[in-house]
Amino acid sequence: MLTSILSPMVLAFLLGIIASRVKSDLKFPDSLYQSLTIYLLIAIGMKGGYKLSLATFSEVWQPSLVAIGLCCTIPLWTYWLMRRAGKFDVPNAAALAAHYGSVSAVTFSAALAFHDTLKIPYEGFMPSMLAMMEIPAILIGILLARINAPSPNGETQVPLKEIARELLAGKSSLLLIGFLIIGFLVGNTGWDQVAPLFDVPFKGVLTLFLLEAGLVAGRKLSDLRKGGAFLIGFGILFPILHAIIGIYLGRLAGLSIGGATILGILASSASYIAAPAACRVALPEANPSYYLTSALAITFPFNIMLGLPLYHEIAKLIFN
Amino acid sequence: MLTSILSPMVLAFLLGIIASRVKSDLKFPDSLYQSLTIYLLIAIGMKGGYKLSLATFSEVWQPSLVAIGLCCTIPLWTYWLMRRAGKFDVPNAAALAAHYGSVSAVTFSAALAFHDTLKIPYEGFMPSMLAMMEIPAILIGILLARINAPSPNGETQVPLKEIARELLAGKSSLLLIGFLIIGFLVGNTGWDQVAPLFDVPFKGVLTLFLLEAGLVAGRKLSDLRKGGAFLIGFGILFPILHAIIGIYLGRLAGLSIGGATILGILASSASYIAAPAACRVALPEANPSYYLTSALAITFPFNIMLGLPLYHEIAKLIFN
Amino acid sequence: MLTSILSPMVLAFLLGIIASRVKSDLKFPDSLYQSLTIYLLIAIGMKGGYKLSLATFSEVWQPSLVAIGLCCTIPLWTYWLMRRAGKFDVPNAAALAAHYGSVSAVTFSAALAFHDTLKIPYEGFMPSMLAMMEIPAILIGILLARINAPSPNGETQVPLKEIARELLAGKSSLLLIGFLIIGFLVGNTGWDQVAPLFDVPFKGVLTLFLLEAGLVAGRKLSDLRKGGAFLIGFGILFPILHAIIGIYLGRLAGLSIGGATILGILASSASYIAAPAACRVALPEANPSYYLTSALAITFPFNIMLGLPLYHEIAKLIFN
Amino acid sequence: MNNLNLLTIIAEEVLAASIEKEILEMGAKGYTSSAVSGKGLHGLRDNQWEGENIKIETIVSDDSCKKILGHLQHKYFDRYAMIAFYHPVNVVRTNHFL
Amino acid sequence: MNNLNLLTIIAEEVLAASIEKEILEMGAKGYTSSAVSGKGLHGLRDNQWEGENIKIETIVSDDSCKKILGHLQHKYFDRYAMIAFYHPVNVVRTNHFL
Amino acid sequence: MNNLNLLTIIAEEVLAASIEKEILEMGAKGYTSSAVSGKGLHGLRDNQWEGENIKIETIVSDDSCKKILGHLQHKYFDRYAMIAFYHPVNVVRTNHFL
Ligand SMILES: Nc1ncnc2c1ncn2[C@@H]1O[C@H](COP(=O)(O)O)[C@@H](O)[C@H]1O
Ligand SMILES: Nc1ncnc2c1ncn2[C@@H]1O[C@H](COP(=O)(O)O)[C@@H](O)[C@H]1O
Ligand SMILES: Nc1ncnc2c1ncn2[C@@H]1O[C@H](COP(=O)(O)O)[C@@H](O)[C@H]1O
Ligand code: NA
Ligand code: NA
Ligand code: NA
Repeated sequence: MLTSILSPMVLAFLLGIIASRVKSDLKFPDSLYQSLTIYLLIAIGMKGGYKLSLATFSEVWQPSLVAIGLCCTIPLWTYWLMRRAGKFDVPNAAALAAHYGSVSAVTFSAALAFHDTLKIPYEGFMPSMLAMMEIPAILIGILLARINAPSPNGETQVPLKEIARELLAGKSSLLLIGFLIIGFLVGNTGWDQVAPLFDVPFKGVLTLFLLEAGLVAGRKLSDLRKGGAFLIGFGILFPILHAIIGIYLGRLAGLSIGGATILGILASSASYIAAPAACRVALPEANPSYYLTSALAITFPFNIMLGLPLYHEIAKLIFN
Repeated sequence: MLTSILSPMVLAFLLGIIASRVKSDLKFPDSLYQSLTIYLLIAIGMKGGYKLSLATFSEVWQPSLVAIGLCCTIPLWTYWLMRRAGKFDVPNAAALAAHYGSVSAVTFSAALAFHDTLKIPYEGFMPSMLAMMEIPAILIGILLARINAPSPNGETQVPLKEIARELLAGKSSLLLIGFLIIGFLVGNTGWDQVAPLFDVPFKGVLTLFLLEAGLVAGRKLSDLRKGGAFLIGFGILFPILHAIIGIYLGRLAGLSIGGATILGILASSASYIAAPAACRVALPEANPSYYLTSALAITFPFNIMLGLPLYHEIAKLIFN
Repeated sequence: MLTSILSPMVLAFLLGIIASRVKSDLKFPDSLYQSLTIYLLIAIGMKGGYKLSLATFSEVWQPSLVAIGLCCTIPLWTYWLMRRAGKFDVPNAAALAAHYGSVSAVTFSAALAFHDTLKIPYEGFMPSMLAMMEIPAILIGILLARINAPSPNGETQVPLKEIARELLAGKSSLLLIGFLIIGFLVGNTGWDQVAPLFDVPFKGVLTLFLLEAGLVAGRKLSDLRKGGAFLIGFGILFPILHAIIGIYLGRLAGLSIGGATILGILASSASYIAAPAACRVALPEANPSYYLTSALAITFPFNIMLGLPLYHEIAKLIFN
Repeated sequence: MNNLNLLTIIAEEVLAASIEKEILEMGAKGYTSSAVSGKGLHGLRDNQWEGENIKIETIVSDDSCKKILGHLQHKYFDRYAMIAFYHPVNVVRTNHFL
Repeated sequence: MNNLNLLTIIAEEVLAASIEKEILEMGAKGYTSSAVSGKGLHGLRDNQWEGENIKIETIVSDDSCKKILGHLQHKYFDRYAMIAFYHPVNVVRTNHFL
Repeated sequence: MNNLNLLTIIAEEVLAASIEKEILEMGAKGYTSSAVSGKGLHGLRDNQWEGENIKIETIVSDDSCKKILGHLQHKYFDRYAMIAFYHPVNVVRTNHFL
């Protein structure tokens, strides 16, 4: 267990947080951040597609249904709770619903690394779940806002179809889905050609990325006030709840304990690449400091540092 | 054969084209593109130099002569054809001559990957051919323009010697030639030190680069109109012609079927790093949308996707 | 011996110098330089920390004392000499003291590569010496300036404690020390996860970095005039002196011949990441063209190309 | 004499594509863009996670300038981190911009 | 009518953080920064080893402008590579900047 | 009083080195450069394959300004993607620029 908390990734994330608290001048150039993002999305997709090509349809279809089901329902109750308990206005509740219904590729990667470290096997096709779960929730979130509130100053809105197109063409889903397909098609020969770049050094790159993630999360910690106690509680308890549901349904869908835990982590993670960009355009009235703070400064750190081992323990209970 | 078309590189290139057609927001940061270019040039040069150090002069001199011969004559008939058949004015004909006489390092790399995939051996010193063939054609193209047309508004031109210096000192030839020499000098010990960065992940980096290449090629597809039917025909038929000549002469020069095919690909490829920059400065009257469109949006995609397998088949015929 | 001079790193550095002398347009994007710096600091720290975790305290404490001793005393006599012999004013003498008392991570890396090439073993925990030696000398240099000269126009100065904080939080020491600790904590499992990125390709990345270093050093060669004969002599003789002292004390501290040579190289190297930034802020009256020219254009190239083999020979004498 | 203004728009980078499209539709003959970071009423915008800014500069006639500013104010100003300002400039080849 | 100036400061990048802090203290409501390279009395500044420049632009009232310029001149001008210049600009939402 | 202009040149990046050299020869005491992308009569210039733009800003006297503009017009304007514009600015330490 300790090896999982003392992993280079978690420690690098901590170092990033510390660095930003001590006002270090350490800063990743923008283009390094963008390059690392591109790398991670390609690497995840490629490997997932390759593994998917080794799987049988019968293994995949049930987990897929569960994944879709999760990312379509999570936004609904999230929205409802935000409106009722959180007293958030329509756009902010909808934006939070979109973020928590969608998924985080980096949290996902950390989960894979976590399981590798503990030598716990999991279904290789899990990245396809990641790809499936990214967009639907964002669309549902935006839809919720449109149903529940007319456009602010009676203005022409971006049509939902256009938003869907932009999301699908958006770099994160385009790279994930695109390289899922590529990985699926290239077979062993192709995989062996790119594995030295996209597989072998993956955990090292993830360490680098989490250092950068820590730098930003650390800075946003100061914004927690803005979020308030409710958001903090929500940002921790909801992911746990979603993880439990995800693990449980994952088991029903026939996933191994590893795969189910990873599905749970997908459910519990919040998006911070696709969702923020989409919400900024489609829900400009939503205040980023709510959804960014809870996704980046609360849920993400919690999942990376405490969530993973916790969900693993929960999975053990559920599987026995 | 299929494995060569379903290679990660080709598919990544296709994905790039698709991404730009669906107006994806995927964009490589400029500095990533520049870094990948630097990496590819160093990696190609270094490995080529190392392999060259293992070759004997007698193996190398004949192919070298052929390479030089090719890149000095191709511009001549290209220019002639462009003026006559293409009805292009002097600067544009000269610019196209420069581009098609010179070579593309990425097409070359894709050709190596193609042969590795099919486990077809080739002479390891081929990168030195690439290095030799880059600059002469560009100088000849510029020279053709100067001979056939006086400077536009009787203006002082950049002296040809200065252009030659700039080309040799230009990043692409400086890195290629410089690391050819370095690779030649360092021997096994040195090669083993850098191979983990410059050899092992090479195909993965190439995949990344071709994704970016696809993004740009895809956008330029819309410019095909500007080029017109003639340019499209030229951009496909001429490379095939050059490939055939290259393969045939390669065989005469004693190259293996793999080496000869690669020499053919060098002949058929068009430059888009050294040549455009040089032409912009030395032939400002030439319209980039002609030479960039044909080199980037026609010849390059054709060679990567269909040219490689085609030339391989042609080589089989020529060698039997 | 030749293999050490004909190493890819040294030759890449030479190529960089040549490139800048022939006015090549080769330029590394800023963010590539920054990314390479981040990589090198993490890689050095991580590996050093991991090796440190395998070492016993009894091996480490004596070399550590010597390292601290060196970086605290070198600035003193450097300052004294600069004032007396060099006729430099207080701020410039102090800045030079800070630079030569501190250390260069890249020279250090080149030294490790040098020993690896010659298969000479050295203590794996040497990077912790690098980390210890970076900051004290800079503080002492600044302190010397404050003691010996009142603030220019009776202005409020940045308090020394603030400067110390900024240095510790500065990216170079934060990454070095931070990843020393991380490497120390993660153990084998963790190290194996990141070694494919931070260890295996290290020498290749170093080659890339030295190419860039050569580009800059080459340009600054033209500034040598400004420095004058004294600075050139100082920039070569002083490092040799410091290397001899370092090697000798290293032997007394029980280091192997490899470790002692590396300690000597640390003593002889001059900082050009932490020190210049700190001096610019704390000693604005000091003229960068003095300390940058001597550190970048004299000492650094000398150490990389001639210093390493020379110090190795000296070490052989001292150890017999 | 020529009456051209340099209109500068600094806005959240997510808006870059649409603003660039719209200013061309409103009479601008071109624009120049660059990535910038900054601070304002909407707080610090200096990293890719929270989003940075785009600086769009366009040389336009008085009319187009007014038109564009009106449009920006109506469509973006009260919902996005954004400022815009302009001042007269002298150009060579006025027709290039009209 | 509004009396706002666009004040542009180009200085060694090491000074970015302190200058940005100080101009806000002296009345600026925001700023926009970008990395630039350049040449001047202190020579060529175009690489990370020797340091490049930061360009800080801020829209400020006449008073703040004078105040900031005075401060920069006193604290930095004779010791760092640095220039500063300003000119009046027209803005929308003047209050945004006051 | 001082008569200084901020002259801004936006041109294909391949021209950066020569333009920077030439404006210094024509009396400019310095310049500031940054990479930009943009769109104009020569189409979209926003990627490294087709080339992007360089933005060169220089503070110069009226005379130098005219001289530089004349030179640019003669040597580059009708053959390259390029624009140039200027406007008066107030500086501290006028002598720095003359
Ligand atoms: N007073 C100002 N001067 C210069 N730039 C500003 C100013 N105020 C805001 N900005 C820029 O405009 C962006 C959005 O401004 P705001 O909507 O006030 O957050 C900021 O991130 C800055 O880049
Ligand atoms: N005349 C000028 N025009 C535009 N920018 C300048 C000028 N002089 C100096 N600069 C910029 O200001 C920085 C510092 O100037 P200096 O203190 O003269 O070295 C330079 O690196 C340039 O970026
Ligand atoms: N009206 C304009 N406003 C601002 N920048 C422009 C304008 N027109 C052109 N530019 C810039 O100048 C470059 C060259 O212009 P052009 O020669 O018209 O293609 C473009 O790529 C833009 O960056
Ligand atoms: Na989720
Ligand atoms: Na060719
Ligand atoms: Na030292």
